[in-house]
This record gives sequence, structure tokens and C-alpha cells, in this order.
Amino acid sequence: MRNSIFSLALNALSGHKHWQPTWRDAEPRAAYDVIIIGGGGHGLATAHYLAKIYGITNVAVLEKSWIGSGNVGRNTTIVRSNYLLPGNIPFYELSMKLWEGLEQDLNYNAMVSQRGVLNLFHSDGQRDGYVRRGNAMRLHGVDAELLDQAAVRKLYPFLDFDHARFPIQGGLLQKRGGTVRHDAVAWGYAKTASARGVDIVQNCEVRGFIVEDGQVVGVETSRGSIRAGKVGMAVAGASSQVAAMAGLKLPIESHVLQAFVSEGLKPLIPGVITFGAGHFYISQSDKGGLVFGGDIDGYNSYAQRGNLPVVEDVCEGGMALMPMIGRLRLLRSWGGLMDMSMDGSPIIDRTPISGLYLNAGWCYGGFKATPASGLSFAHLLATDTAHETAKAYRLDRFATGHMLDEKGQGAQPNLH
Amino acid sequence: MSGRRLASGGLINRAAPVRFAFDGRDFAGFAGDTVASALLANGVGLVGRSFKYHRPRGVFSAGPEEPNALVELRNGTRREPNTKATTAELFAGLVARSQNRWPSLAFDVLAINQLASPIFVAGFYYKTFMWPAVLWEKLYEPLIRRAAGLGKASVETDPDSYEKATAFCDVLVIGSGPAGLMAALTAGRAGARVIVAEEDFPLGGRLLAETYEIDGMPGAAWTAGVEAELRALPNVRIMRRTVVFGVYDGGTYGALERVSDHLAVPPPHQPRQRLWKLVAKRTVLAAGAIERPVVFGGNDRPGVMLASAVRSYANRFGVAAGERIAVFTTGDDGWRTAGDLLAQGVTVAAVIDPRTEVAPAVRALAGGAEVYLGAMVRDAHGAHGLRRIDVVRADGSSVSIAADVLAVSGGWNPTASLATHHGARTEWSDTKLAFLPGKTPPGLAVAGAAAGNFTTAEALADGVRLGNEAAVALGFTATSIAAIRTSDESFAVAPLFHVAAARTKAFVDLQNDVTVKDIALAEREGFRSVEHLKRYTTLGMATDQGKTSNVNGLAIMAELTGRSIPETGSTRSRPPHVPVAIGAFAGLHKGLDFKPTRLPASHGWAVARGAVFVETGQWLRAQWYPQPGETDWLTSVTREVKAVRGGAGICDVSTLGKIALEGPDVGAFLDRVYANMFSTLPVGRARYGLMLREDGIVMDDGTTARLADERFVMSTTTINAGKVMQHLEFCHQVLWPELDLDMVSVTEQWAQFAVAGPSSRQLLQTLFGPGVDLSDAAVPYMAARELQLDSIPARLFRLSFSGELAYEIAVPARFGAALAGALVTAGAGLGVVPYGTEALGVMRVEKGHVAGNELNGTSTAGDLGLGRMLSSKKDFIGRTMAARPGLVDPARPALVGLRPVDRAQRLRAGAHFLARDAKAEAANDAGYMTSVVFSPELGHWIGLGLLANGPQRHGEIIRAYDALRGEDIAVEVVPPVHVDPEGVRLRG
Amino acid sequence: MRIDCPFCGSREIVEFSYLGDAGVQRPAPDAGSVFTDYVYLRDNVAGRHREYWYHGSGCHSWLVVERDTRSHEIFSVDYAHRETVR
Amino acid sequence: MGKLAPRSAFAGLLHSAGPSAAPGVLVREETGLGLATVFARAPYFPRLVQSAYGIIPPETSQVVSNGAVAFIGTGPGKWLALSRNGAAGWRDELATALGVTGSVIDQSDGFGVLRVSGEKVRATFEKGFPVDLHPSVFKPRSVAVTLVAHIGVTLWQIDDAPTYELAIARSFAGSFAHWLTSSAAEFGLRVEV
Ligand SMILES: Cc1cc2nc3c(=O)[nH]c(=O)nc-3n(C[C@H](O)[C@H](O)[C@H](O)COP(=O)(O)OP(=O)(O)OC[C@H]3O[C@@H](n4cnc5c(N)ncnc54)[C@H](O)[C@@H]3O)c2cc1C
Ligand SMILES: NC(=O)c1ccc[n+]([C@@H]2O[C@H](COP(=O)([O-])OP(=O)(O)OC[C@H]3O[C@@H](n4cnc5c(N)ncnc54)[C@H](O)[C@@H]3O)[C@@H](O)[C@H]2O)c1
Ligand SMILES: Cc1cc2nc3c(=O)[nH]c(=O)nc-3n(C[C@H](O)[C@H](O)[C@H](O)COP(=O)(O)O)c2cc1C
Ligand SMILES: [Zn+2]
Repeated sequence: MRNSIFSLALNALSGHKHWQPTWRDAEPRAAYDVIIIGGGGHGLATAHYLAKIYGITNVAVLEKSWIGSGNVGRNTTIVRSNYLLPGNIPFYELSMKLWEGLEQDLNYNAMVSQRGVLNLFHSDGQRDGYVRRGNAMRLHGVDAELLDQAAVRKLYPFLDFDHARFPIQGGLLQKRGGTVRHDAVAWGYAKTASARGVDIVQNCEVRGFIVEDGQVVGVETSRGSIRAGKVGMAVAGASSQVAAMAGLKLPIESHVLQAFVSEGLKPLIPGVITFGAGHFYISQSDKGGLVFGGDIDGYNSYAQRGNLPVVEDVCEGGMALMPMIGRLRLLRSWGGLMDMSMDGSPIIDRTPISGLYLNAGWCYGGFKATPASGLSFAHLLATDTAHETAKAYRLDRFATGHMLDEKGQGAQPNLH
Repeated sequence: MSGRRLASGGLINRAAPVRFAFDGRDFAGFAGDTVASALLANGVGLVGRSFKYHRPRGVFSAGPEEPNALVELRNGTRREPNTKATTAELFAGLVARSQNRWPSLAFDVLAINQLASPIFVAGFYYKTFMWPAVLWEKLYEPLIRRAAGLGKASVETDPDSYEKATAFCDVLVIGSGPAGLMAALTAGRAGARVIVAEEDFPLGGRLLAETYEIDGMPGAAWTAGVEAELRALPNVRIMRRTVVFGVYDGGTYGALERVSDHLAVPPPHQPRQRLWKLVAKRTVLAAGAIERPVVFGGNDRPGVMLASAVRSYANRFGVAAGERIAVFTTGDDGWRTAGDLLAQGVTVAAVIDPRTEVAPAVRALAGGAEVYLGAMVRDAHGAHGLRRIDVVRADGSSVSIAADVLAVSGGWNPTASLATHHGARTEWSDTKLAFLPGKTPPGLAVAGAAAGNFTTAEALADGVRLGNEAAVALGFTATSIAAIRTSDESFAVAPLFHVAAARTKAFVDLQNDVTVKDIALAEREGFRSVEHLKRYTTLGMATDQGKTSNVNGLAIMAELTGRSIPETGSTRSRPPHVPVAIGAFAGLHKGLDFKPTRLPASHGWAVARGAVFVETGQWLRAQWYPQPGETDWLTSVTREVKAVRGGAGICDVSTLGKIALEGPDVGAFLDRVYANMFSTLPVGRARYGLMLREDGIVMDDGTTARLADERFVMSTTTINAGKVMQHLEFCHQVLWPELDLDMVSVTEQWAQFAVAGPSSRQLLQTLFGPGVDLSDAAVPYMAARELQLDSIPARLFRLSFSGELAYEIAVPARFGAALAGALVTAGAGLGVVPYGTEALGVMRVEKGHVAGNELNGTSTAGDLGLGRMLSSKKDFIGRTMAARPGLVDPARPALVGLRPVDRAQRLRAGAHFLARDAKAEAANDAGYMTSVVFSPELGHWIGLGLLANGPQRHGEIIRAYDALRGEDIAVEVVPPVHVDPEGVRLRG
Repeated sequence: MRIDCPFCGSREIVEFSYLGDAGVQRPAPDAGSVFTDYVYLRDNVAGRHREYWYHGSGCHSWLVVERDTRSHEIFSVDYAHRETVR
Repeated sequence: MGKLAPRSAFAGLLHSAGPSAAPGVLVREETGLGLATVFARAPYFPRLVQSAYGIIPPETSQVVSNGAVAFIGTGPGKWLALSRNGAAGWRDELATALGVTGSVIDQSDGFGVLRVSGEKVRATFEKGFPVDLHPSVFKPRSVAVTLVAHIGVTLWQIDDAPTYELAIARSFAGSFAHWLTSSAAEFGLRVEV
């Protein structure tokens, strides 16, 4: 009743009438050519490339919550292609190239910022490992530079060079690496996919598969059943749960990764820095917050929140690397659900069930992969063949022994 | 004192004046003041500039919810940007500066941003700055970055120290308002171990800021009585200046104690802050509530304040926030501000309430002041400080009222965020007009205003009830507490979140400059989920995390979308509840204390000999021992290697992992964990062993010796010692508990030295004396002996990593340093040298032994030329998986040796291999160099590497391509063993 | 998170290392592709999960912890193999 | 050869710190201890211990002592057996006493042992020990194997004073001493000999 005297309110709010919704918040239809489960970066990018490159527009992206609510909306925004293994480098480099042209492609500014990614090393063995990596990158035509201690000091004079437990020896720098405004990636892909006719359906949780004659022909959702010619999964941390609905068991565990942001500050850290003697990496957002993170909490979790020991571990690493951040304050911490694969590398492949396609296993590094993952998954969905750069991401590589283990940790997902 | 300090009253110590500086001007306040109260007392209304539009801002609140009054506190290396003036305690000599303004607070050039505000709407970044792409990093982004952010950080090392501590209790009480005090008292009287954590410096919560009475006493006096009783209880611990910032699993709460922040510098041996982990069986969350403002035009003007804050300043700090104070309230509570001000003799310009009817007792609080019922404040005016407000009545007519402060109250938001840290959302109550805690974390109950029970009487009753409940749940007997008399409080409030008729810019989030229009725009663009709204507009993302803005923002979104508030929902709150210094989370683990340092027993001895040290995991090991005149490491290392190969050298190898295994089934166990056979190892012998992971990849290597029938000692690499121990215990406890054996690490027990070189036997003979037979027959290659050295138990192994005649000798660690000395003495005539890890590495590469660079977690036994070690006679960890096609592919890169064709050239580890004429591109990548050393024996650089089809390519010339260093040199593929391939020397 | 070690009592997780699903069983030698499943495939349940933890900074016991992966609530902790306790 | 001179784990590492008038924490290195890790291998193991030393090894995280010899429970079926009669021969003595019923591994040099007491010892330990040391929970005879500032520590309580003893792996002695010194400094730390 009282509300009536205040309902005048709405009339004043007409200043920006001409703006349209960035994407259509669609109602689900009865059937599509392709359904993509998961309105994260990868799902939305897949829809964009399906429509743009393969001309397949009768597509729905089904998101159980709001788009971007998963890891694409909670990552530390680092993009780079400084990988080691031949199965990975071309893929991540394709992604890097797509980032470089993203804004023009989407007509949406996702603030791709090639401010440089520096990986520090603190021992001869680590240096040799980075040299091996840098040279592998150069063989693939990817930029990489080796910095000695003096060069690192020049770039980042405030790092602890003089009282460090593990002195900095140098670093591997990829200048083309950097950061991208994470949420805008989801919104930008949603915008262009939607404009090309893709239905973006929020608050639509997939709860089961419709299987006929051993073939997946649709999904059961919180908003009814929807049929589809093909169904692609891009649900990151929920991969095992969704796969289980189709009776599949994956080489994946879900773990929580935390991230942190400080209070806003005037420009302090120009690029991205990764500590080599502890779990800590950092960059500064355009809003001024220091965005940083470290290792996963290390146990299976679907809680989307972590625990205190990892916060301490990360801050210890931070203080060891840059003791000037001691008085700066941590503003917020959060967690995301990582689909940790058994060798630390992703899977983009058909599944043993016809009609069902898998995009998973991104661990904590799948944000940078978003464009290439979308493109490769679209390629797979459209052509039933693996994209040139994603051929190594097979599901059967564990059975055949062709793992892509960048860290050499073996089948222990919490160590990747 | 001049300015706005009231003649009497407040909890400040008027006998203790405190001088401080703000923006270079000197001021005085009193002990017990915050920076904000002292500034207000001095009539300073303008304290900062806003984030985006650089609008002038003043103190808005009196607590941690402050969005505006952020200052840079202290100077130099202690500079603390974004410090809330409303919680910073005043101390003598305090220095503060305003932020985000240039050149001065009063005249800020970037305030022209306001003129461009029609374009700077929410999300404007996303729609522009795209062409040309190259300009983003060069031009647009630097501009945006410079304009954004608030305070400036020091780039120097924080000079203060931090500590971490853990405390346990039965009942943790968070907050010490009436609810918290009673919870602590009841649980404490019942005998429970209680911790009371209070963020503020005194106990009491709102009682310090209000004038109502409890048991006939002013709130502060009553608080003092309860505090005295709590202090007398040995089982109660009161932690002031301690904010609980996070609720973690297992009853663990993160808390920050500001030990020395109220002092100019920490006292000797005291940290600046202490990070607490409070482990509680039960918790009572009594964190109170934060007042909610109403959004109207110009509501960010300095002088527009929360009504409760105006009361806090008057009652707790003895400060009148203004000279003519108007009150705009949607509920009864705001009227109390008028009443308290009038009682202190401050002019109340008007009381404006949108409700048309107000209870007579409430109405009476306004005394003779002008009252506008059924009316709202539409706009506030005044550049650097409030001058007047426009009030609009229900009939649309308006009136302008002069005022320098407007006290605003739109209801209260319970401080329940801690209760949501496990993920449960809060639930909207239409009766309380507030989000109340929903499902709480295990063991946590919410009391008082934090639960939406806003009156003092309810808070007290909640505290008693929940304090007792917690105690009883833990087996204590409830205590009864006589009813406590309180003044009457009425809590009626009407829903009004923003004034739609506003004509000027109306701010929802004061710190991030999010306006009502921004929310409307977000809605139009489809960002209707509150979480989208937040991310698109940055509503609630500033240092205050939206404590005074979130609810208004979502209420406006609810109106725009025609949904109810519960349908619209609230955003997720996350730890920390208030921002916490990063240094506090690290405690003392920074600089050299980042990780503990492990030192072998001979460390001091090595220091005395001038060794250079290297970190190996947590160990510090001697890397080489420079001699006078040696200026580069290569000279020293080359000398050491030559001395070893020419005579004798000693090297501390104590850091290698050592595991004692005892029991009848050790042999059987080792057969299962090693790829090769161990049950057949005779007593008194050692064998090299290779351990795989279950996925078939090499995990670690080392030698294991059988000292007695049922007694073995295993060695591991330094880096993998812990990992191997864990693996073996898994295999034993989980996979094969039926095997009868025990194991324990003895790494620390034994100091062990390699004694290597052709004269090593002679050296040891001198050491042991003629009574011990060290002949080849008595101690052959791979022998393991337990013997006595000076009646000290010692172990002697005839092992060689260097390829020379060599031994390892171990003694109990207390004798380690002495043994190092004794070895050097014994070898004096033999040219013995101590050698470090570099020389060790040189000799192992010369001998083609694999180490960390080759055992990199992706190599198989076959890759390392050790394929024959995989026994086919037994099962062992990794056997089945090692047979997968991908792991036995003959084209896999495998171990080879490398030499530069031009012997003068240096090799580089990490270089990749290319066929001689191949183009430098990925398709031709044939492997990489794993280890390189300068071989004194051969007089040139040599390397080990993993090369595709390597073993078939001995003699081939290929290229080592190191694009990073701009090198591309021809190398010859050779067998991995560069020196003494027949192994003549080691059999000595 | 805290784990109530049957020997040491309640301790913070930093003292423990995690290995993962305790439901998997090492197959007999030469079991072939079953080994691939053992080494690589996981149920990865959202809910009650039996998992291995190692009290490496305490008593060195391998433990089986039953824990809800959604809430982190712990229901039980026991030695991985009671037989090892003699 | 001359005799090898032993050097204790904490030799030269402990220093008094902070206010010295009434130090809140007292520390002393206990040298000359025999230490061994002992595993029970047969059901009659406790009886053999009892007949040799008159004490029954505790099955929980407790320490049982006859004054000269203590069995400190560090894990299921596992003890740190401590002798105050010196390291020499301790392993062999135990091995003989226990025969096939137990495995005995010498650790006399594996750990440095500190004895810590004083008014403020709990307040100091709070800054590192993640274990509840309140007198109602951790009492004389209680044992905890835990992590302090990333360093493994075995702690047992001697008396109500309270007095504690701590065993720290030898290579960590320097880092542990540093933690103890900085944590106790505010209360005053005095090194006793
Ligand atoms: C803290 C953190 C930091 C990170 N930092 C980086 C980094 O710096 N660089 C980098 O490259 N990567 C980083 N990552 C990893 C990266 O964010 C992820 O790998 C990547 O975002 C995963 O792909 P996605 O965007 O498609 O996933 P998501 O955004 O998680 O998308 C999956 C979507 O599927 C939805 N979904 C799940 N189940 C269902 C269902 N049943 N029905 C319908 N929808 C469903 C989810 O709601 C979700 O929106 C980080 C991750 C985290 C958590
Ligand atoms: N009548 C009304 O409209 C109304 C509304 C709100 C509050 N009040 C008054 O407020 C009081 C409510 O009592 P109460 O005890 O529930 O709350 P309180 O506000 O009196 O006390 C809460 C205390 O908790 C502390 N605190 C908050 N978060 C903390 C944290 N994370 N860690 C440590 N300390 C923290 C605060 O500093 C404060 O001292 C009553 O006196 C009541 O009259 C009245
Ligand atoms: C790169 C990046 C920067 C962020 N910056 C801020 C920030 O300045 N302020 C803030 O409150 N949260 C910030 N966040 C955190 C979000 O508020 C939020 O916690 C995160 O997206 C996860 O969502 P959730 O906490 O709602 O689960 C940032 C997140 C990311 C990924
Ligand atoms: Zn334990």
C-alpha cells in the first residue's frame, strides 16, 4: 500500500531507453540442432563460433543459473600461450590470436590487455625448465623472452631481491600475454551469439539426458525436456555430475580454487607476475584491485569456497615476493570449481555415447582457452572431427598412454 | 576545544588531548576519538573524493561500513591507503591525507569527470575504446587505470611484523553489544570457555552510542559492570580490537587483532597485527546491524550521514556533526537522533518522515523541531558541504530547508554476512524490512540485531538464550539471569529505498559512484540478476562491500523488474567481513622466514670454509667452496672436480632421504615398490633401485642397502624424500597391510658424506685406522657395512655417483661437523677437497647418471635407458601402466649424451634438438637438452638430453637450438656416459 | 577444515595430504584396462565421499575420511586399514 | 684419529630475548638423551616393555615415564622411546629388551629436544601450536605431533607448571629457535643451561 506513493519512481528512470538487452533472455524451445550445456565462457564461445563460422544457429545454450556465474566469472583473468608441450602450444596460441582480435570480432570491449606475463625462476633447474619451455614456444612461433635478474629488477624493482629465502634468478616473459576483463568475455560472446539467433536460456538446469537407442537426443531440464541433434557439455566444475547423468565416468575431479582481490589502488603492478618459489601470482585490475591467487585447496569440493590455510599460503607467497603489499588489504576472497583432469590438460572430444560431446578438464587454466575452446568445440560439433589444434585432447589418451602432463605430476589431479 | 565538540558527555578522555594532522593541517582531538570524530569535532566536513566522478565527500557513518571517509594513514613505508577514518583510533602524531584528488582536496581537477558523467554510465567501457585495437594498452587503459583506484600504496617493504596464533574455546561470541555481552556472561557463568571478539576498542556496541538505560544505568555504565564480571571469570577471554572476518570449516573462524594500530609504532617485540584462528565448538554471532540510508538526489553531499552515526558522534564522542541538523527517517529509530541532539542542545532543523502517522511517543522526540510527515527529502544541495535540502510532500508541494547535516535512516540491515560464509543466502523479512540470516554454519547461532531482533530488550534476551543454549549443548548447566530492565524502544519502519522524484544525481553506492540511473541502465541491458547488476555497475564491490548500498540497489532493481525483493535476491557476501592486511595472513613467513631452512650438520663447518650455498627444497647445501683468488664459480667447480678425480673429495650428502625399513617382509615389500628385484639382495650389499608411479612413469631412484636380514635402509633423492615416504606408507598401510614391516625416516639421524676419488680408500683407511679392513675384497663395490668409528656407530657404503672409487660414510648427526673435519684431516696428504653440489652434478653428468632434470615426472624407465630394470618376474607399482603404447613408443625421446662439435662452444640446458638441416619449427622438434656441465676431464661442455630415437642416433650431428639466447649450435650425439664408460675406476 | 585423527585428535588440514577417492581398489596384476580405470577414472561425487588423507605432519597414518564435498562436513574418520594397528 | 666431538642440535642457536627482569619463558636444550623410534610388532610387546622398564607404553598420544625412560606415543603402535641415560647403546638396549616384538630405530641424533617452561609458555605456544593446550585438555603426559610455523614438532607435557619438552628434527633447529625467540620475546625469553 505504501508502495503506491513511491511508484512514481519508475517514471523517472527513462533516461537510457535506447539501450537494448545485451543478449535475449530466451525461453527454451522444444528442439534445437545443437544444445550446449553451460553458459560459461566456453559454452557461449562455442555458440558464437557455431553460428559465425559453421552457420549453425538453431542452438541453445542452457545455463542453470545466470550466464557467467561459473568460473568465467571468477577467474584471475590471465591469458597467455606460454605452454610447454607440442599438444598444447598451438591450441593456446590460437586462443591468444583470437583474443587479439576479439573486440573487433564481437564489437564488444572485453579489455584484452597484453601487459605481459612474467614467470619467475629461482633455481638453475627451474631456469632450465623455462628455457626448454621458451624454446618450445619459439619453435611454435610464439613470443618468449628470457630475463636475467637485472632485467627483472628493472621491470619490477619492488620485488624482494635482497632478503629472499629463494632469490629470484630471472624470468620467462611473454609480452603478448596479459589479462582480459573476464565477465565481459561471457557477455560479449552472449551478445553476438544471441544476435545470430542462438537462444541463451538462463535458470535452466540440465538434470538428465534423453537417450534413445543408445544415442543422446536431448536433455531434461528444470524447464522441461528439450530435444537436440547433438548435445555438447561445457560445464567445467560440474563435468562429472553431468556426465554421470549419461552414465559416464570421467578422468576428472572437482576441486576448489580460491582467488583474492585487494582494495582499489592507484596503478602499482603493470603486468602479470608469477612467483616460482611458492603459490602466488598477481596482476592489477583496471579498477585498481590487486587480483591474486595461488594453488587449489587440494581436496574434492563442490562448495565454491575454500579454507583459511590456502589464504595464508597465498599471502605468504605474496609477502615473500613483494613485501610492500603487507599493509594493503585483502578485500574479498572467493572460490570456483575446477574440473581438474588427471594429467592437467583438457578434453575436447566425442564421448562413447553418440550425440554427446565433451569439453572439460580445464583445471585452473581454461579462461585463456575460451576462444580456442569455443572454436574447437564448435568445429567438433559441426564436423564430428577434432580441430587441427585440439587433436591431442582425446578422451582415450589415458588408456593409450598419450597424456599431456605439463607439470609431470601424474594421475593426481590435486597436484596439477 | 573549538569546532563542534559538545561541552560535555561522550566516552572520550577530555583530559588527554591528542594532536594529529590531516592534509598537512594540525588538529587536536581526544583519546577515545576516531580520526572521523576528531575531524568532525574540528568542523572538517570534506574528507575525500569519490572514485569515478571525484565528487566531494564527507564522513557518512561511524563504523566499518564507511564508504566515503577513506584516508591514507601514516607516512613512508608505513603508508596505509584506503583507511577508514571512522574506525582508525586517534594517536598522538597521527598523520592522514585525503585520497583520489589532485592537486588538492578542495580543488580537484578530475572533478570535471562529473561533466562527462552522462557517458561514464555503467558499462561504458564495454561499448567503446575498441578502435584502433593497439591504442588500448597504449592509451585508453593507462588513462582508465590512472583515474581508477583510490589510495596510493608504498612501494617499500612494510617495516612492521605480524603474528599468527590459534585459540580454542567452547563458545565464541562475536560482538559485544547487549546481545554479545549477555551470551558471553551466560555461557561464562555456566563454566564454558568463552572468547568474546570485539572489533571496536571498547566493549558495548550500540550501547556506547545510545542514551537508553539498562537496569537504570546508562548503557556504557551497564556495559562496564558486565565487562568487570567477565574479566573476573577465568574461563572468559576478551579480545578487543579483534574483528572476526571469516567463517571456515570445522568451527574455525578467522579473526584479526589490531595489536598496535592505535599506536604510532608497535612497541618492542610486538607485532602490528595478529591473525587469529579461533576454533570454537559453538558460536554466537552478535554483530549488530548497520543502518540503511535512503537514496535521493545529492545524497552524497558531505553532511549527509546515517542517523545512527550522528547519534554515535553526539553520544559516544561528544561531537555535534553539524550546527543545523535535519533528520530524514522512514522509521521510529531516526527520531531518536532528533531527541538526542535536542537533549544536547543542538539545533534540529526538521524531522522528515514519509509515514503519515507516527506514534505520539516517537513524535514527542522531535520536541519543538519542525516535523514533516508524509514527506521525503528529494534533493540535497551544497558544493563542499550540505547547505539545504528540498523536501517534497505527498501532495507534490516542496519546501527548502537550510541544514548543514542531514541524518538519514531507512531501517537497519542485520550484520549477518558471517552467517552466509558457508554459502547459504539470507532471507528477506517483510515485517523487519531486512535480510535475516537463513541456514547458518554448523554450531553458529545469531543473536540480537544481527538476527533482526533490533531492540535492546530483544538483544539481551537473545544473548541469554543463545549463551545458555550453547553452554547446555556442551554439557554445562544453564544459568538463570534475572530479567533486565530496559528503556522502551519502538521499532517501526516503512519501506522506502529511494526517492524517485529526485532531480539531481542519486547515489546508491557512494564509493563506486553507482547511481540510480546506472541501475536502470543495467536493467535495460539485461543485467537483471543481482549478480549481473553488481558486476556490470560495480555496485557493492568497493572497500565497504556495499554494506550501506546493496539492499537499496537490489530494491531498486526489484522495482524496475516488477519482482519482489526476495525474488530479486541478494548478492553473495564473502570473507573477509572487513578488509584485512595481506601481511597479517602471512604472519612471520616473509623474507628469509618465508619457509623454514634446513641445515645439515656440517653447515657451520661449510660456512667456515667459505662455501657458497644453494637452496635445494628447504635445505641449504654447499654449492662450491671458492678458494682465494677464484672469482667465478666455474673455476672453483672445475678445480673441485679435478681434485676428486685426481685424488679425493668429500661432499655432504646428508640431505638425501633415508628411510629405515625393518621386519620380515621388507624384501617382499621392496619388490612391489621398486621396479627391480630386492628380496634377493644379500645382507651387506646395496642395490640401485628404480621406483615408478602407478601410472608407469619414473617417480624416484636411489640405493637401498640390506644391513641385516630384516633391516634395510633406503635412500631417496633430496627433493622426493617426503613424497617417497608418503608413498611407501600408503603402499604399506593401504595396499598391503598384511606385510609385516615398519618404516621411519632416518634422514635427520645420520650425517652422510660421499668420499670419492682414487685416494678415497686410503683416506678412509687413515680415518678408521689399520684395524678395519677396507680392501676391495672386504668392502667390494656396492657393499654396505655397519662398523665403529672411535666407538661411534658408523655406516659405510661403497657407492659411486662420481664414477670414481667412492664411498659414503654415515655417522650420527651430532658428529657430522666433526666428521667433515676429520675427513679433511685424514685426506690432508692426499689432496682432498670438499666439493659441493655443482661438482657432484658435473661428475654425474660425466657419468651419464640421471637426476632431477631427467626424472621430471614425464620420463619412463625406457626413456632414461633403464628399461631393463623393469622386472618381468613380479608385480610392482606401475608395471601394468608402463606397458601402454604411448609409453613404449620407440620414437619417444630417450637419453643420450651430447657434445658440441666445436669444442669451444657452450651448451645450454633447455635447448631443443633439430636435425642438422631442419627448419627451426615445431614439426622438427626432436627433444631437448636436460643437463649441461663443463667437463674438466674432457675439457669442453657436455650434456645429457632426451632425443627422439636417441639411442639409435649415436654419432649423428644435430643442432641444439636455443632461440631464447640466440644460439644454434651443432652437437654430436654420443652415449650418455662421457667418462670411463667401462666403469673401471669405480671398481678401483 | 579440521580432521579428527583417530590417534592425534582434531587437527587442521595443513597437517594432512590428500590423495582422493578411497573407493577405488587396486586391481590384480595384469588386469589390463581395469588398471586404466583405477588410475584415472573417478566418481567425483557431489555429496558423501570416502577419501584418503595422510596425517604426514602428525602420526603418519593413512586415513579414510567420509566427507560431504558440498558442505565439507565430515562424518567419520578412520584408519585406512585397521589391521595396521597392532 | 682424535675423537670426534659431538655437537648438539641447538648448540649456539638459543638466545635470550626481550625483557630480562622476569622472563615469561625459560628454555633449555636437553642433551645426552637416547631416542629411538619403536614399533610394536607382536601382542606381547607391552609386557616386554613393562618387564624391562616397569611401564606400559600408552596406546594413545600420551607419554609414560619411569623417570629415566619414557615412551612417547607418536602414532598407532609407534613410540619415541626416550632415555635420560644417554644415546650410547640405547638402541641396542631396547632392541635386546624387545627382541622380535618390536622394531627399534635409533633417532638420538634425529631430534633436538628443548625443555620449555614459564608463566607465558602457553601464550607463546599459542603463536605456533595449532593444538589446544588448555590445562583442561592438554595435561601432563599429553603428547602432540604437529606443525609449528611449518616445522614438525613433537610436544609432550611434563608437569602442571607447565613444563613441556619438544623434539624438533635436527635440521630445523635453527628455524625453530628463531620462531621461539620471536614469539616469546614480548614476554621475555631466558635460555638456561
Ligand atoms: C579462482 C579462479 C582463477 C582462475 N584463473 C584463471 C586464469 O587466470 N587464467 C585462466 O586461463 N584460467 C583461470 N581459471 C580457470 C577458468 O576460469 C576456467 O577453466 C574456465 O572458465 C572454465 O570454462 P567455462 O568458462 O566454460 O566454465 P564456467 O564459467 O564454469 O561454465 C560452466 C557453466 O556450466 C553451468 N552448469 C553446470 N552444470 C550445469 C547444468 N547441469 N545445467 C546447466 N548449466 C550447468 C555452470 O553454472 C556454469 O555457468 C581460474 C578459475 C578460478 C575459479
Ligand atoms: N531500535 C532500532 O531500530 C535498533 C536498530 C538496530 C540496533 N539497535 C540497537 O542496537 C543494539 C543491538 O544489540 P546487539 O548486541 O545485537 O548489537 P550491537 O550493534 O550493539 O553490537 C554489535 C557489536 O558487534 C561488533 N562486531 C560486529 N561485527 C563484528 C565482527 N565481525 N567481529 C567482531 N566484532 C564485531 C560491533 O563492533 C559491535 O560492538 C541494541 O542496543 C539496539 O537497541 C536498535
Ligand atoms: C578479476 C576480478 C576482479 C574482482 N574485483 C573485485 C572488486 O574490485 N571488488 C569486489 O568486491 N569483488 C571483486 N571481485 C570478486 C567478485 O566480487 C566475486 O567475488 C567473484 O566474481 C566470485 O563470485 P561470488 O563471490 O559471487 O561467488 C573480482 C573478481 C575477479 C575475478
Ligand atoms: Zn594423526
